[in-house]
Amino acid sequence: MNALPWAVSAGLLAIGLYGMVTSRHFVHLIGCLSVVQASTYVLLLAAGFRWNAIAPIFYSFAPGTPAVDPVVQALVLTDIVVGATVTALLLALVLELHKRRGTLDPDQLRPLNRDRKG
Amino acid sequence: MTLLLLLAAAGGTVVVLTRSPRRQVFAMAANGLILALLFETLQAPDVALAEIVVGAVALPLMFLVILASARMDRAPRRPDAGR
Amino acid sequence: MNARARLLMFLFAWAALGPAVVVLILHLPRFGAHALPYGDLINDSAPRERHVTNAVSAVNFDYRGIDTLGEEFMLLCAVTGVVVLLRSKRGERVDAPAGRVEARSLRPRSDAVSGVTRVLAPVTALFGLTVALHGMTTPGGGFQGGVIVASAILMVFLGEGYRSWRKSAPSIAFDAAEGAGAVLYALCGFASLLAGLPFLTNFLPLGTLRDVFSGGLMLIENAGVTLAVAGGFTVLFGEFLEETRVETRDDES
Amino acid sequence: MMWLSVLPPLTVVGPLVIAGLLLIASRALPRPIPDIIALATTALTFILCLLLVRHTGHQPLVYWFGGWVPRHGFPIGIGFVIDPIGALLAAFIGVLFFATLVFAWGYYDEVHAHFHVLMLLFMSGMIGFCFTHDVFNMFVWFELMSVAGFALTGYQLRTSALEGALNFTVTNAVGSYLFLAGIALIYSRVGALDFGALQRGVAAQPHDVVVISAFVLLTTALLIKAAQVPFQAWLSDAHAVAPSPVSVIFSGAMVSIGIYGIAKLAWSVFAPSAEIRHVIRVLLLAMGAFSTVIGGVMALLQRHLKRLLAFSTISHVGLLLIGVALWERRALAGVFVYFIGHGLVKGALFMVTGILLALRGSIDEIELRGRGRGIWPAGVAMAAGGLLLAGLPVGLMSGGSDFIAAGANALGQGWLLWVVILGAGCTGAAVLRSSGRVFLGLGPVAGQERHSPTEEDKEKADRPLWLMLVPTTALLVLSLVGTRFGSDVISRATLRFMQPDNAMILDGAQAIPAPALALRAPPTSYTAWVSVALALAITVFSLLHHRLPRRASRYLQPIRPMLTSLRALHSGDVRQYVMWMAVGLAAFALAFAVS
Repeated sequence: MNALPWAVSAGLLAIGLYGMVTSRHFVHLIGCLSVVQASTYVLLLAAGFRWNAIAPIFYSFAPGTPAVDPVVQALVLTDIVVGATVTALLLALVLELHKRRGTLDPDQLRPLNRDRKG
Repeated sequence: MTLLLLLAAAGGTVVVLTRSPRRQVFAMAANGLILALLFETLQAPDVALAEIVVGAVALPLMFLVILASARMDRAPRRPDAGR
Repeated sequence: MNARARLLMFLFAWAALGPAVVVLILHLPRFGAHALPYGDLINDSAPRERHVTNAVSAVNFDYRGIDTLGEEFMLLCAVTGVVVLLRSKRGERVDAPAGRVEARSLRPRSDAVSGVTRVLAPVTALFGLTVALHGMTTPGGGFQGGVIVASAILMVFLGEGYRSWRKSAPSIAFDAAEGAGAVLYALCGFASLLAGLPFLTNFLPLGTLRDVFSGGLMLIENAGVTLAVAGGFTVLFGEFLEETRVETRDDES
Repeated sequence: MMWLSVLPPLTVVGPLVIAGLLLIASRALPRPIPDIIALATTALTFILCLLLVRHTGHQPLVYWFGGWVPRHGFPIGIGFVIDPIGALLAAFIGVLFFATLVFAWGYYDEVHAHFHVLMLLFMSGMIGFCFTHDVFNMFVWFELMSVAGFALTGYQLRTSALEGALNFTVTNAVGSYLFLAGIALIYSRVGALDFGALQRGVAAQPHDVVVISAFVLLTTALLIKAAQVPFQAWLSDAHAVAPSPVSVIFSGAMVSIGIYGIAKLAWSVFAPSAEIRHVIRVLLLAMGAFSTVIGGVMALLQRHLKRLLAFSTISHVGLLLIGVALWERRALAGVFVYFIGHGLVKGALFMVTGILLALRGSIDEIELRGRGRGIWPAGVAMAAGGLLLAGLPVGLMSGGSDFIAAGANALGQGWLLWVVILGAGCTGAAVLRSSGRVFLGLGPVAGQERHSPTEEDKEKADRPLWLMLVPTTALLVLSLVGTRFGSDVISRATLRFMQPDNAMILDGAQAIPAPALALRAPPTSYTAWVSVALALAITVFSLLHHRLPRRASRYLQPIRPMLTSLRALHSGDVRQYVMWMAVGLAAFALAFAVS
């Protein structure tokens, strides 16, 4: 348990990157990107966690009660916004790409980029 | 919490290994819910709420709309065919 | 480089990274048992000096308010980007939808669907506003509330159909709401400057602890974020949904 | 000085507000007004940044947002710490955006002011990045800059532009998540986000694995942005397809700002760790050297002019990385001088390609052969730019590279000079060859260069030539005359950059007085002439080799396979780029394991 959150975060990063490397569909690739991002959520929140502490909201508990770190939570909130914006942009790009090329398989898209003589 | 952490790892793996984009969306939504629960137990209710509204609802919805609009989850057309 | 070579190379890299990650994990502090000087400082200071009970909101809007400012404009940037990518190419003036698109949406919705959404949408919107409003005291805030409000607007779309949605909610209004929210946030900062204080200094009366209207300037910033996020996500949803219409039309013709 | 303290928020948030207002009013404003507003904003930003340069020479300007002054030396809010180097780079960014907006006048009239909104947001992100003193705030500006870049790349909606933008977005998004992971790691160890507090934390445990891993992740993210080997491949895809005015910003400032970020983090945060200093000196140096050479060679192989320039950017930014990695004062001063010089020259060159696109409707060197004769001033600009890239010993670029070379020599790393010569020679030759072919009609009809543009690369045509030539020329002239001012300010401020005055920033102590002496400019070394000669030789060879006996080109046969595999690295397949990121991370892991 002492190291499990760190391991989970590293595992999510690895599996997300693995998915991106082997992806055969751009929408799937964006999904894998969100897994990579989830690893940063877990890592950040784990870095601010503390056993036997309350959430950093002193509504029903008096101020001064031991609480977990509010800073990392604020950072994760920002992170979520960043992820949402980037994902939205990527989806828009992918949508347009699909309209033009009729496919989202990276292997079928590549011929355009291949060398052309002449 | 241990259980949720392991579930989160499994959820991420399922998202990656679900190769069909449409099914992956549902995996993503489920994963978003797991993550939200995990954040709640990590004493981060603010983040959990944000993860529910974004990770489990808004983003999967966008994915679905995209997939529906372009019908890109069907068999891909050959790039040269038909145009 | 084919798929197999790529995968092999990737696994090779992780063969080197794996031990490094293990070493790192062994050296990381014990989970949940290390010092958090910054967080403790904020947890101590937020209720005392800012009279808010939600320390996360205090960090977002006050201690590290400039981060959230940047984040709002990032959202604005992404939404503008999506609009450029999707809207400009459609070529039409968005507030005057093209005939065929309209024709498609003339198909009446079933009464049950629109009835349900008519009840659900206002409830959801209200819920979103509540979440946003209570951001200083309990979990929630402008961002979460804004997204919920945006999904309420989306429900109106689903229930009422394209045409009435467009009529009641022209996209230009959401663009403007988005921009206005972000600008409102930034203007809070300039208001502090005008008061002769550093940017984003909380100079308004702070209210009492546990009161909904505590937090002074943070309340206005929170309102700005709500507006920006609700507008921004509505534009995003709207632009993507617009795509489904154009495409179905193509397929039918 | 009351008014001075208004400047830090004003320079960063001011353009943001203008952008927001422009978006709100975009439909109401008739066409030239967004142009004028955006131009005025960038000009004003430039002036404000120059004021900051002037008034931070004595001591850095420290600004705590929200009035959250550190308590007992522990920062509680976010600070901007503006030193002359950050301010000068910000001023340079202002100039570059101003010139670009002049160049792009009337470029986009169909979409309501969205271009200007995005450009202003882009600029704010960069300037915030230069000023900030907080690692998460740095991430926010970094991300604002990235998102604006993503959106601008796909702006024209051509298929290749979409693919380029997709590759750019995916790679850089992974980069930003790595950055965040780095932040999380160092936070878990030190429990702070401010550079000063972090440096104290690092100094307390300089050998800690967590600190080192945080450094690796943060640096990798910035290396991805800076497009250094092996993270470089997205750059040529994105820069080649972005609209020309956007490419000006990308190559001129956005990529090199990643190097600035590395330097900032290295000296402000990680300097106390001996292991990290060692790996910077070895691994980053090697990456920089590889980038310099590979970028140069790849540039020679292109016939798509923008792609050619994109590769040359990789090469020159590689030199910047070398300068940082040498970990030496003169080299670092050279980095900042070269940063500005390169940005100005490369910006001008991308403008020339924009002129070709607008007036000749093509970006293909072969197709354009001889068609540039009618617009010879653009050709002169291009040739001048090529010579400057090759290291012609005038102006900021060569001034910077002289400093870097002097640093390398002082450390006994003389071999680096040959790397510099090779990189500068190849990129200069590539540009000179293209200008010879396009504007003079020299050379064989078809070269060995591939990657021809495949589709309607055309940009809005009805802009007058002079409108586009004025900013081009202005940038080139600035890069020639800026030497005195630039290197004087920079060489004095570099010492301060290397030794951030944390006692003043965090504890409010008396500032350490600024060093009085500027670094003496090193004498121009022979290398400048060698690289110019090399560039000319390659140019002549590639333009005339069809007239040489066949034997001459047979000597080149053995390197063909190498070139082919080099090309394969830039396949346009984003999955491969992600794979190389893992390899790059592994390289860091191995480097630390060995040391």
